[in-house]
Amino acid sequence: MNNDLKPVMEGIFEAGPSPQLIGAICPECQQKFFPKPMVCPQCLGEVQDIKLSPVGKLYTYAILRTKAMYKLPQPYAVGWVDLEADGLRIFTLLDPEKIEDLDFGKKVFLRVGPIGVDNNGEACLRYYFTTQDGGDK
Amino acid sequence: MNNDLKPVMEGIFEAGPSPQLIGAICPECQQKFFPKPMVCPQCLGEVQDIKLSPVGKLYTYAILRTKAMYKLPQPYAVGWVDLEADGLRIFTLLDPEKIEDLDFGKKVFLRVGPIGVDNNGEACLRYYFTTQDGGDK
Amino acid sequence: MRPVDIIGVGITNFGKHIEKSLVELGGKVAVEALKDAGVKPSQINAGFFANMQAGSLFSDFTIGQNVFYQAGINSVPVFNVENACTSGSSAFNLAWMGVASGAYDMAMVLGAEKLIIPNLGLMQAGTSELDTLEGMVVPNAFAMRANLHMATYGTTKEQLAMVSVKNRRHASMNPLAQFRNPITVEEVLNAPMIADPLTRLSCCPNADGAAALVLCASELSGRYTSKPIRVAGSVLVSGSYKNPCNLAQWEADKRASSIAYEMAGLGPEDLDAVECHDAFTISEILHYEGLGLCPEGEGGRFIESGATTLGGKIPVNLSGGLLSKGHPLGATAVAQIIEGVRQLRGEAGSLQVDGAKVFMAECMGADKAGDVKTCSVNIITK
Amino acid sequence: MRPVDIIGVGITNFGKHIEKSLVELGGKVAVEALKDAGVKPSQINAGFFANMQAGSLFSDFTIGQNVFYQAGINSVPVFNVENACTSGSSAFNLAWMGVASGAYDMAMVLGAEKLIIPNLGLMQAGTSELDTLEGMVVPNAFAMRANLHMATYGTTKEQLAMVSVKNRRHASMNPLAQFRNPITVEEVLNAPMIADPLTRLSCCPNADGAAALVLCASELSGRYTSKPIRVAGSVLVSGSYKNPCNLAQWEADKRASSIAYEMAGLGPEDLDAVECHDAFTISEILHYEGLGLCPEGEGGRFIESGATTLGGKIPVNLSGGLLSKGHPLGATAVAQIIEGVRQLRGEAGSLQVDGAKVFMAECMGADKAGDVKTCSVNIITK
Ligand SMILES: [Zn+2]
Ligand SMILES: [Zn+2]
Repeated sequence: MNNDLKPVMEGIFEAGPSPQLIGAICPECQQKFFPKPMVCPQCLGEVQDIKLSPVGKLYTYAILRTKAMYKLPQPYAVGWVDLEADGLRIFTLLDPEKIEDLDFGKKVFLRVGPIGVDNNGEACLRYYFTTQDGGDK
Repeated sequence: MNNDLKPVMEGIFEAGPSPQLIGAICPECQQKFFPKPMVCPQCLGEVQDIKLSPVGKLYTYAILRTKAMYKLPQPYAVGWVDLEADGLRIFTLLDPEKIEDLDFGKKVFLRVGPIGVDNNGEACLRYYFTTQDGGDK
Repeated sequence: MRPVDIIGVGITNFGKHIEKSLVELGGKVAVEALKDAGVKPSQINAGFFANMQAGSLFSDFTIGQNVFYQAGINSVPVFNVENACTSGSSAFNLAWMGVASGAYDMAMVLGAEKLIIPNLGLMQAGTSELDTLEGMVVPNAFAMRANLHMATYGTTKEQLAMVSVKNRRHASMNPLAQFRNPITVEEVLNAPMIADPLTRLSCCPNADGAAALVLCASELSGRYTSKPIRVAGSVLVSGSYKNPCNLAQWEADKRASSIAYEMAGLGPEDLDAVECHDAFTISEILHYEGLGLCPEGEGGRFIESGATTLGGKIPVNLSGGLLSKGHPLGATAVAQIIEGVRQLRGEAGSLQVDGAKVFMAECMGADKAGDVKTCSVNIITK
Repeated sequence: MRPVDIIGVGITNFGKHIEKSLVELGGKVAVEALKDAGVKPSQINAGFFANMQAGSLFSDFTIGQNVFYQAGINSVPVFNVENACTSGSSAFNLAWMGVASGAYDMAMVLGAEKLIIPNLGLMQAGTSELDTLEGMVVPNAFAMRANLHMATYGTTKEQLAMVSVKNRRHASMNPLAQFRNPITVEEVLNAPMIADPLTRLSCCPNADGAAALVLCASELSGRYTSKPIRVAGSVLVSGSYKNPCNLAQWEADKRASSIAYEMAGLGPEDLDAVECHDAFTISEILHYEGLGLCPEGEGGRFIESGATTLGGKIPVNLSGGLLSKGHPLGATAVAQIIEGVRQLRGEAGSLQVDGAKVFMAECMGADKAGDVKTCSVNIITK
């Protein structure tokens, strides 16, 4: 893990051997969110940081074949993943090494790693989900 | 006169020793315009090119002291000039060499010369009015 | 709210207008719409200008005033409206509200865009959005929908390709469309892949273009035209952004169209022709279902049945759609409505639907949270 | 058209908000306005978002949806409106029309802008305009007016400087203003020259900021507030672009304010406080005359008389004006109206005008053909 690299956006995930996405929960209505909203869009009250489940199920995906922004690999894949433990469907980059393994409903696992560059053109960490269990866990 | 330079905008003036601005007249309502409009804004009909009077009277002016766009001189002056023969008040760059001579109602004369650059950063011809009669006439 | 009619239209071809500025393109259709309506510039009480990209591409602003100025329209309120692909229909909705409310008797709606620019790049939702940073660009947003629709309902990539083929066939009869040569399913499938299953021929091309129309209180429109076209329903909504999102169905389409049907007192079975936002082949399939033209999940089989082609049960995108015309964002949704005006006036030439009386224009723009930021439905009638 | 009230407001300080994005700034005031109005996000039937420069500075678009999303406002129509410095008042005028027409019961108007950017440069009318190519930038457009006003009416540069001095004095009592230290006429005159007679202290600085308000049909507003503020007149006009232009008087101000006075059934003598578009010192002088606060040509002597200072006959720019607050374009005209709401609610603290009942906000934007492209006047009453 390149610990000197910045995340693609601050406050979105914790890197390290067991990465986790940082979402939020509204203490009032118990709704969870990712990314963390400014306030709860129902109650307009403060929300609290929570760690989200690092395991999900692939809802849908796509593979972009053309030249990519942010020096992402060509091709690369993205998808929506259901974090069933949290009741959230979230958008994510998918493991560029595992594009051929993608399938609807497949179990996927959170990773954080150095992929592409940020808005300043600097190499950065991105979260992504992979079909491969284990890894650096 | 640098004949190899392009005008700051096409179709606005004729350069040469006795430069003239190219305006337009509506054959229907006899209204004159500068610059040439797409159609007469009253009649919506075609307008015809005309040459405008190269002599005017200074209505008002200002001198910009800060760093200028288009590599215009610092300071430079601009103003509105009444072309009394045409019944038109037009906006124009003023002779950067004659800034100290500017005054309300003063008689001014059209020139075309190499001043500053165009939107592509290339040196170009601009029209301007000067307080000095004669010149290259 | 009083009834409102469309009494005049003006439009450029969609395609390359390298030699003309945005303001010139706009001025041209403004004059054309005034002449078509038979009104003077001074009779227009308000102007609504739609454009999306001139700020970022040309650092331009308050462009509407410059455009209307060219056509002699001055002094009156002028608004510059942006709403992604629905910029034009958002301007239309505001102008309709202005005339319907009695604030204005006559208003012009004008959309214009210049997109034939070197190195334009793929569209995305803004570089401050997390989704964009994680790789969301417009083509894969739609590819994810296409993949899911195929997996869920058995839609085939051949059926998706048929949308491009049908729209090109229509475009071959529309002299204002950018691409007019017929294409085959094989050509669509074998074109360079953008995001599986969407090839280059499954994605709408860029274009320059402009379109304008004149709205008039119905109580006055008889003075100007014998063929006024009534605005029977005008709706704009934004996404509900529910989580979990449903990427196989467009809730915004359903919601907007059901409001529009109710305003018009009509239903999908009453429509004689539809223009919808076919930015990608899958979009048109989803719109069939969202607008109630066919049941949920049946979009693929619906295009295959021929229902949406000229002569079919409910022809969709007779203009050739964005897939053939290109997508000059600010002009797009105004042009869609103008297609309807031509159909209802009986001026659509070889694309005419016999006895067309009811027309719908649908548009949609900008992805957010697995939903759309804006969706418009307008129904016009004879 | 039915009566419309303002029932809630939210506003940031104007100045540097480097750490916050445009969407965050906007979201913050949206939530604040909802809470101030005591309404839920789902009660808002439409959102009108005003911004001018985010397209050219950040390549951003359909920002309003992102902003309103943060405050839980979704599904409803959202419009993104640009009209130079009057972007905020244009959005306000449309929202007012929407509620007045009965299309919406409640609407939010929100303006936001981020301008604290390195190397922003002088504003100009667009690089495709001949005037810009011939050297027109905003400061010399106003310097030409100042020089002409001095030559025509005997206005002095000291009188011009008094506008900055007065507005700074007001700003010293406004914790939301960017520059709050008092300044003298000498300091204004001796500041670095931009375009004679306008020095750096005669020109409004840039700022980041956001402002929001909630409009509600008057028949419903009593449910939410005991202090509804009535929109008595709302007007937007564009320039008449007459040639020859008159640069010593603002015809658009006269035209817009006379319509607004007529809508409100009021005159200049009824006003208790005014916010106007003091982008430059000369602007405020010209607005005095254009709005009928003093006779034509008397603006210079009017400021010198003290009439427009706190405690004077008709206080102008009690907030400190753009000269002290800065000018976050999209937010500016919304913030002006909020200043009035505070005055009419009696919440203006040490800037309070005793018994204020009638307030006017004037704004103006973008030069064209020696005229302005857009001018707004709103009158609100208690
Ligand atoms: Zn909550
Ligand atoms: Zn004429």
